[in-house]
Amino acid sequence: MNFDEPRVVLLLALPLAGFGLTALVGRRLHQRAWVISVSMIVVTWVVAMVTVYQTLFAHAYGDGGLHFTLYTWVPAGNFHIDFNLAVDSLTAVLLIVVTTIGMLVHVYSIGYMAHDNGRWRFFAYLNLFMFSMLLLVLADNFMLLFAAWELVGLSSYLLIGFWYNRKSAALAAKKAFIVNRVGDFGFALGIAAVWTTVGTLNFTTTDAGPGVFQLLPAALQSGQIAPWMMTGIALLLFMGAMGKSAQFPLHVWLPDAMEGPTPVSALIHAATMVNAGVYFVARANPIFVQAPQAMVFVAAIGIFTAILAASIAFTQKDIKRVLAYSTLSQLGYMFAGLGVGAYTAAIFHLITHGFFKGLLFLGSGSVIHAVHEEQDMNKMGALWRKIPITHATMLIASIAIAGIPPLAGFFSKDEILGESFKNGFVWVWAIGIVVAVMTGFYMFRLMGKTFYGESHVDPHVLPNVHESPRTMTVPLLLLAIPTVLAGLYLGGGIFFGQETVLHQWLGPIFEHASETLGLHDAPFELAGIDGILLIIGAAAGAIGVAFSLWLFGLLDLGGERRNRIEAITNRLRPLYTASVNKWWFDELNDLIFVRIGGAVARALWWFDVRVVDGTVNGIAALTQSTGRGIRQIQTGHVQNYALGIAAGLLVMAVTYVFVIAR
Amino acid sequence: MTQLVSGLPILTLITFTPLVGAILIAFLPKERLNWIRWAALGTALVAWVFSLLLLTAFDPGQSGFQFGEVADWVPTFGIQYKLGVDGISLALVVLTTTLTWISILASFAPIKERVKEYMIAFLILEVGMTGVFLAMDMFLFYIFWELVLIPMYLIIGIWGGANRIYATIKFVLYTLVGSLLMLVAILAMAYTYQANTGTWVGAFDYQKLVEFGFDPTLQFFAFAGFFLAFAIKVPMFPFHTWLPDAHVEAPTAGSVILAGVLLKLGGYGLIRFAVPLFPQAAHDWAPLIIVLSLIGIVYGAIVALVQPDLKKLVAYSSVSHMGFVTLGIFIFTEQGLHGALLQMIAHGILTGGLFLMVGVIYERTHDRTIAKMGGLAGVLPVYAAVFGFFVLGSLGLPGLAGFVGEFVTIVGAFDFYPWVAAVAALAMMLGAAYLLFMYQRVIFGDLSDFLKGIGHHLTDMTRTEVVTLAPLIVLAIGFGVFPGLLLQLWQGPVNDFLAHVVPGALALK
Amino acid sequence: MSHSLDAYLILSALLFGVGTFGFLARRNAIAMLMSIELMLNAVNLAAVAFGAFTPELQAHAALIALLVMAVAAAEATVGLAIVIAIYRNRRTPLVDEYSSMRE
Amino acid sequence: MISIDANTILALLPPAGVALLALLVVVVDIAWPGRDRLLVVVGVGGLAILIAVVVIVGPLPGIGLLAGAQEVFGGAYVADSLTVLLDLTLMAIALLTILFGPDYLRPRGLPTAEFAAMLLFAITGGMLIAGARDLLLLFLALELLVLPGYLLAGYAKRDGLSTEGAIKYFLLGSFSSAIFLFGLVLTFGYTGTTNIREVAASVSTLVGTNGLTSLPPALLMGLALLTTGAAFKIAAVPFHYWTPDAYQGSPTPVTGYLSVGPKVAAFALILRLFVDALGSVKADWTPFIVILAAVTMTLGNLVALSQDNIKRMLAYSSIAHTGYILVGLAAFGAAPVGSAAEQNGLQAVLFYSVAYSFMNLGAFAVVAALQRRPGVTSQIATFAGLGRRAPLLAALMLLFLLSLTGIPPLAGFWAKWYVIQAALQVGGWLTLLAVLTVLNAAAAAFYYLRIAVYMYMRDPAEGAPPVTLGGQTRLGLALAAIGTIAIGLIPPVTIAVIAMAQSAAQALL
Amino acid sequence: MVPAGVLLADLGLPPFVPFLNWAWDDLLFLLLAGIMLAAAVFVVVGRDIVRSGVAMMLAFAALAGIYALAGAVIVAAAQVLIYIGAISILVLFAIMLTQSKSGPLSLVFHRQAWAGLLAAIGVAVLLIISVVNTTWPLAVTDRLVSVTNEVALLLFQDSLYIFLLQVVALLLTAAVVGGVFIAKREDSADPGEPAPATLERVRNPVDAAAETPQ
Repeated sequence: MNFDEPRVVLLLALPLAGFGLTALVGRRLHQRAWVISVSMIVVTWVVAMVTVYQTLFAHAYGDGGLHFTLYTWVPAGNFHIDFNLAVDSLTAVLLIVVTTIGMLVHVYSIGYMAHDNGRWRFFAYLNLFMFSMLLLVLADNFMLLFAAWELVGLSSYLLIGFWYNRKSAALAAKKAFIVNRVGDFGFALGIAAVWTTVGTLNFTTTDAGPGVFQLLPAALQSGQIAPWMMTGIALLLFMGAMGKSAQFPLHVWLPDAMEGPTPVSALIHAATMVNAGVYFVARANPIFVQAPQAMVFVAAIGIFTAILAASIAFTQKDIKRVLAYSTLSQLGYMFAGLGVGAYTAAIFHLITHGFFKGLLFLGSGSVIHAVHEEQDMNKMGALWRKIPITHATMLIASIAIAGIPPLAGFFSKDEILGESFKNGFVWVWAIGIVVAVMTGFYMFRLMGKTFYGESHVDPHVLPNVHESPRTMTVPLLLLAIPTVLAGLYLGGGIFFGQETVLHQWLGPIFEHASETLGLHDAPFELAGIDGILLIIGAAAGAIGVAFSLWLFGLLDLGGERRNRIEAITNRLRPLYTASVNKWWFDELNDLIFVRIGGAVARALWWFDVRVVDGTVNGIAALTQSTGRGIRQIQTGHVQNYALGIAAGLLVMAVTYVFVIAR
Repeated sequence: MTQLVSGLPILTLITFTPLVGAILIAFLPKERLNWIRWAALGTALVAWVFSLLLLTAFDPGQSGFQFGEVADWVPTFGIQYKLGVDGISLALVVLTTTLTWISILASFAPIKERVKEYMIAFLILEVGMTGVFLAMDMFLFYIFWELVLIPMYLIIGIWGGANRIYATIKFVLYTLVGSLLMLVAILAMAYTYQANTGTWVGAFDYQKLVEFGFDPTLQFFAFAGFFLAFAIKVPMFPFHTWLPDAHVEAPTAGSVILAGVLLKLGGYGLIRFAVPLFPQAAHDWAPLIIVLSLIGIVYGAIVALVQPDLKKLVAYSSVSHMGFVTLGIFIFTEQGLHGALLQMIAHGILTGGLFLMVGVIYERTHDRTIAKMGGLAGVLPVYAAVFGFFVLGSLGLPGLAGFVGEFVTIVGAFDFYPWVAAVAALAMMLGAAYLLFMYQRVIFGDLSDFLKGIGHHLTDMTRTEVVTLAPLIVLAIGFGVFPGLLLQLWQGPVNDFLAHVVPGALALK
Repeated sequence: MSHSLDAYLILSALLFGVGTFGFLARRNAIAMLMSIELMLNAVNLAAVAFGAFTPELQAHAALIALLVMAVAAAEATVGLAIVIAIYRNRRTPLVDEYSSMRE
Repeated sequence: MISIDANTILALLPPAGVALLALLVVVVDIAWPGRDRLLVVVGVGGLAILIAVVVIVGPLPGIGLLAGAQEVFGGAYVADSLTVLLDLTLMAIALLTILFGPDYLRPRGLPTAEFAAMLLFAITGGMLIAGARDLLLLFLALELLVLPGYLLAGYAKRDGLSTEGAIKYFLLGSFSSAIFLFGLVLTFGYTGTTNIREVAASVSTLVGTNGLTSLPPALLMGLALLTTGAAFKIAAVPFHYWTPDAYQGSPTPVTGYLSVGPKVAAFALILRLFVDALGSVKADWTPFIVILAAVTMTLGNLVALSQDNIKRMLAYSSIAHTGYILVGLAAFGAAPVGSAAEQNGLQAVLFYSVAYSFMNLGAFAVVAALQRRPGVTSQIATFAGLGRRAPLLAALMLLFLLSLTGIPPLAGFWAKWYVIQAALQVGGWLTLLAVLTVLNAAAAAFYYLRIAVYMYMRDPAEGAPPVTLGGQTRLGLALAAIGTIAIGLIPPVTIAVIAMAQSAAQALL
Repeated sequence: MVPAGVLLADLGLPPFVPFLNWAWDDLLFLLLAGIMLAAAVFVVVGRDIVRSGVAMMLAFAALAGIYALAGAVIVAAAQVLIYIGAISILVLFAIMLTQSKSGPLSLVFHRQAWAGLLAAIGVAVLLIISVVNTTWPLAVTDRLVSVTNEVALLLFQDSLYIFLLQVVALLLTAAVVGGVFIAKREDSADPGEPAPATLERVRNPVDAAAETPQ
């Protein structure tokens, strides 16, 4: 008996069941509201790992992967959309990230949410998210992916607004959803364009029928569609990715999304959901490679977001916001990678970033927990002794993100930068290096302000600061493992002159793209150009870290540190102001959408009431007043009436005698 | 089952069961409120069961009409009592019978005055609505069409809010203007038929008229008459202004039926009558209608953004949503029509649900001002969840009914002309904006002072309220996950429709 | 002149005009009633005139005139009864003061 | 010598019967003074018997004893199917009025005897008009119709308004009679006959193919004078001035009668005059009828919108209905000679008259019933809360109002349907007239529904007394309601009325 | 019967009026027409309504003369009997009963009298134009002699006129029955709407609620 398909379905069914059950009975479980949900996810993880094994290691489904259809979802005549799922190596890689971090976050949440009365809701939402996210990576057609895309948006909305009585949370949730919808606007149109062009939305050609990834390039080749159309489709689709992955200018929702509980930030807004855009662009690589301008655009947006977000991360005082901007920046890297054709590298960074950023967020949650829900880094400091496990794991993650070898970030980031350089995108590489410096700087600014230097913790709170419970620290520790090792395992092959593990896995997926782009698969030259680039990259990170440590360093320097910071701040005042104000994007949005948009809406309402409805009522009023006017002729005087009759007679008689008869 | 049903005049049974119930209720003593209520609910349930029987016996996906019933009425003019059902009307009939019993159930608590008259009006309303969907004779159709008007007039006017009289008169007059012009068109059509064939036989018979093929001039004006009637009912911009007033003043159940079924009458009319009868004129008028639909979609959504009143907001959202219906119809693509139909059903379910939700809170606070609300999630968790469900459904969340209709329409529109799809898709953003804006202000945040003042009356949803909403939730999910249930039902009629139009004849690409 | 049909008809038209003027101009109900009588007489005159100049119509015309007189008598009866009744209410015969109902 | 055969008796039976009934009422009152109920029994019973006799004897297609049209007195009077239809209508009007009148009169100390006698005399006049094919008879019958009408208008002789209405009605009526008479004499002088068929023959030989152009000025002047006189009787604008005042002032049952009886009879006159006598020059009078129709319905409706007195409002409404009926006549006029449309226009006039009689009389019966208690004014405000105070009465009023509005499937709808289709069948300008008709109908809905608003949507005045209905009134209301519903909804009745209208129209052509 | 012209001739008068070259009957016609029109004008413009009534009788009398001149002797007789003998008397009684007196012009004429004059002139002129411009096909050039017995025969032998006579009888019956009722004074207090109250109500419509008897 073949368990492959049921197993995949189980991946969806378990979290969905967890959601349903928790939503229905979770409230009655009180403290143990997590039981169903966490156990479901643990089982899901196991199932996922089996699937991953089958796919990546046992190679059970071949290069094409496993494709199957559950039922016909939308049989609207020609618009025939199946509910079909697929597992290939790209999916499997994502499964690892999603289920592993998902499971750890679930476990972590047991402790983190222990004192919140809404925890049943929280776990229900988390399971809903897991379902949606898994559907997203398993979906085998555009529309189903779009559905999952929206559903993860929903979970995100629900979880950001989890503490609904906080106005800021509610607003942030709304903002996240609406900004995502802006991206989805383009995404939906892109999908519509795809269907209009090729008449199907299935990703690849399978036994069930042809797929977009084969048909669309063929259409271009045969001249059925013009190149600009291909670019248009790619850009529309990319718009969705921009929204979901918070790329400039749709990045504004992600920092606000930190209003959600920290595990949510870790899972959704760092490790998984925000990567959906990256995943999608990678998945749709056959479309993008046919649209070179779109590729450049993707790279430009990515790298610009990277530097923009990094610049803002410099000055944020909220620990989670720093991480959020960092996430933006890292996502920018990934898109830069996708744009330059370094698909594997981008996915590599997705994986490593998922682990270390998840770890950072969970760690920050632990910190926040320790200092009694304080998120302002100016009210922290010198905590490393008080919460050692948290500190240790976060330090590892910070080193990783800074790109210091041999931790995970180093491999993935440098692969992106190296590929950019080698594929001819030197400007991407140059900016990337600058961002690498900045990354090192702001990450260690965070570490410094939080764990080192002088303590600014509220004196009342200080005595009670303690390490988090084991449900929280264990996930931290578990996440630290891949943070250290994933890079080596997946990308360490470069040191041995071999094809890396990840390249082996994803090769079949991106092979065709590389060929189309004309990228020769040159062997890695540790002693040549690659090595130089590697060193530059690592050095950039190290410079940033060093400078940061000098400013926010390990030692207690008292006033001296403040002087250093102020000196630099003053010298860079305009940049500093811009950074603190996040380049005024919120203000700009407020102006455009709240003020101008509101004014337009109110004007239209006025138009509706006064002009449209006014016309309707005006006609009625005119009728009425005409009637009132006419009734005046009924004077009550018989003589007047008779005169009226006589006049009528005269008109008629004159007409008959003089007009008609003549 | 099919055997059982085919022996019965099932369509007549569905249509006139409520009338029988109404007559029975007329003989109940008016003090016996519960007898009256249960009798009304029972009647509506019987009609519902009949409609479900029909559903089971129906052969889906077929072209043409099934279960036809025909009898001469006024042979002098070829007027017949002729009923028939196809996939489109079947779906709408079931929607009608479902929403009717839900509405009646939802009226148990709020309607305390003149219950007898209310229930009678409601059941007669159901007769009219069902009849419109089943009538196969233009004359009969018109009669049912107008029959809908009066009960609704009374329901808004008697059991409505403070400004109910203004609203109800506006509703009736506005609708009447349109429908009377449609009457002129119907008669002109019948005459042309009679003049050309020399016989009155079939002059009002829908099927014969469809095959007849009218000359372009008549088509042009007759279409205008039909279109105006339907556009007002849908309602399309700029004929929509009666809707916010009517919704705001109508009692909850009235709003549910208004949004859930009455607006569908317009869409149904366009699909069933306006286009197949006058295909040439439909093509001539289509560009204008498409533009108006697009304006309606965007305009309704933008105006909804700044509405202070919950019902008004939902009303304007209806203008936006129904814009998809008219858009979907007049782009003359298969996807467009599928989407329009699906959107009609989905809008009926979801907006009906939204109005019920507004009704629930109105029942407790006697207010609907968004600014006075806030923080309901804390005190009414079930309410918040169910409300959230309908809000999400309404903004087109995948997995719920609203999504597929909207999406398929956009795909169809893109096939027709990409910019049209782009404008229509703006509603995805705007819809999310106004609905979530409203949801955030009503449900999230701290409990508002106004609501604190309500005190212990602010209770969570009662069992009855949950029961009324549960079917809608089930349907919303059901049609979201398995839209094929509906799409396959009306594939045949959709093909028939497309046979009348020239797909792509309008395409400007 | 008295042998010309037109003369009679013109006389009839003039009488009709006088009656019309009286009806349109007078305020007193009875004066208006009298004006109507003048108009009816004008009709009779026209009828008689036609009779006088058309052999086949002579007897018919006379009968028309007689019947019109009877009608006039009936009208006068009814009219005066109504005048008396309203006079009892209003204490005035001026018709334009009966304008409680207007517009 | 005079020879009276059975057919003459049969032909004259209906008007003679009613005249005898009138005399009988006078005699009975003299013999047994003050026996109101007996008078009603005599009047109603007699009318019922006569109606039955007419139905059996009349030249109804299929069931009549008389074969075809029966001419008597050298063609001065004809008993054809038009006569029968109008006789039946007029007798029904009389019957209903006698049923609901006394309940109103009795509390005001007004005798039933004179009321019934006057009514029957007037109806006799109307019935004679219906069969008159002689101008002289037409005039005398007309006087017999209106003279009792003046007296009835002033029936509440101690009421200043009643006498005021009566004198206005009388003065203007006499004025118009004189005008009419002059026209009659001019026609007589020119054609040398008063027989309508002979006049028609004379006119048609004169006109040849040139229409009115070839008519001598005297005949044209006569036509203008006749038209004025006739237009006055049907209360067409601008000859309508008497209507509001006379209707408002008259005792309510009289108003009810005035709004239908003289109108139906005057339309009979118009049919006899314009169709029978002047049919050959219809091309020339049609433009006037078109303009009269348009102006009449529009003015009637517009002014009715702002009336606060129910009787006055219904007066203006009756003016508007005159306009609608004239549309049928206009359709006859504008249709090509000998076409089906021509006949259809006449059918529309007749059908409308019949339907209108029932519904308008019904509405007045409700008003009269409401005003049974002296002191209840005619202000619309007296209807406030009638839906609660007297649900049945309110429901009936709603029924009549809806029928007047033209809501299907009531009689009034069919009536409007008929005139609109007649106009549409002709096409051209008449199409615009049809559109104007429906727009007017929509505007009229406003003031009809305003009554419904008062009845159902406003609370009754503090301490408003209960409404009690007399037994006779109940019967009258029931009959009017049955008529209104049956003509619209019961197919055999609808078909029968259509068939009667058809055969009556054929008799005219 | 003999024509009026012949009668005049028997008086031994010259065939034409001296100096004017008019036939005597023409003179008579003109005289009678002049008297009638003058009297009629006085009826409508006279300030004293009683005198108007008397003038009306004069006009009727002159008209009777014209009828006789036109050979309609029986109509002339009926004119004297019915109009002068019955209707005029009725009118005069009504004048007495309503105590109408003479008064200033403003009491006599309505404000719109000038417009009425224009309309009346218009009607008269139109009538004159139309009759003058018409060639009456049946008319002979000279007037005929009287035919009283033909009238009688027609009236009592032609079934149509018998029928019309019945209708007139009905008409008069109805007028009398109703007229008597309306004109009859009733002393008993009216339990219904008292007239003044009605008028008040119409002039100052107030909320009916306040009025509805409790």
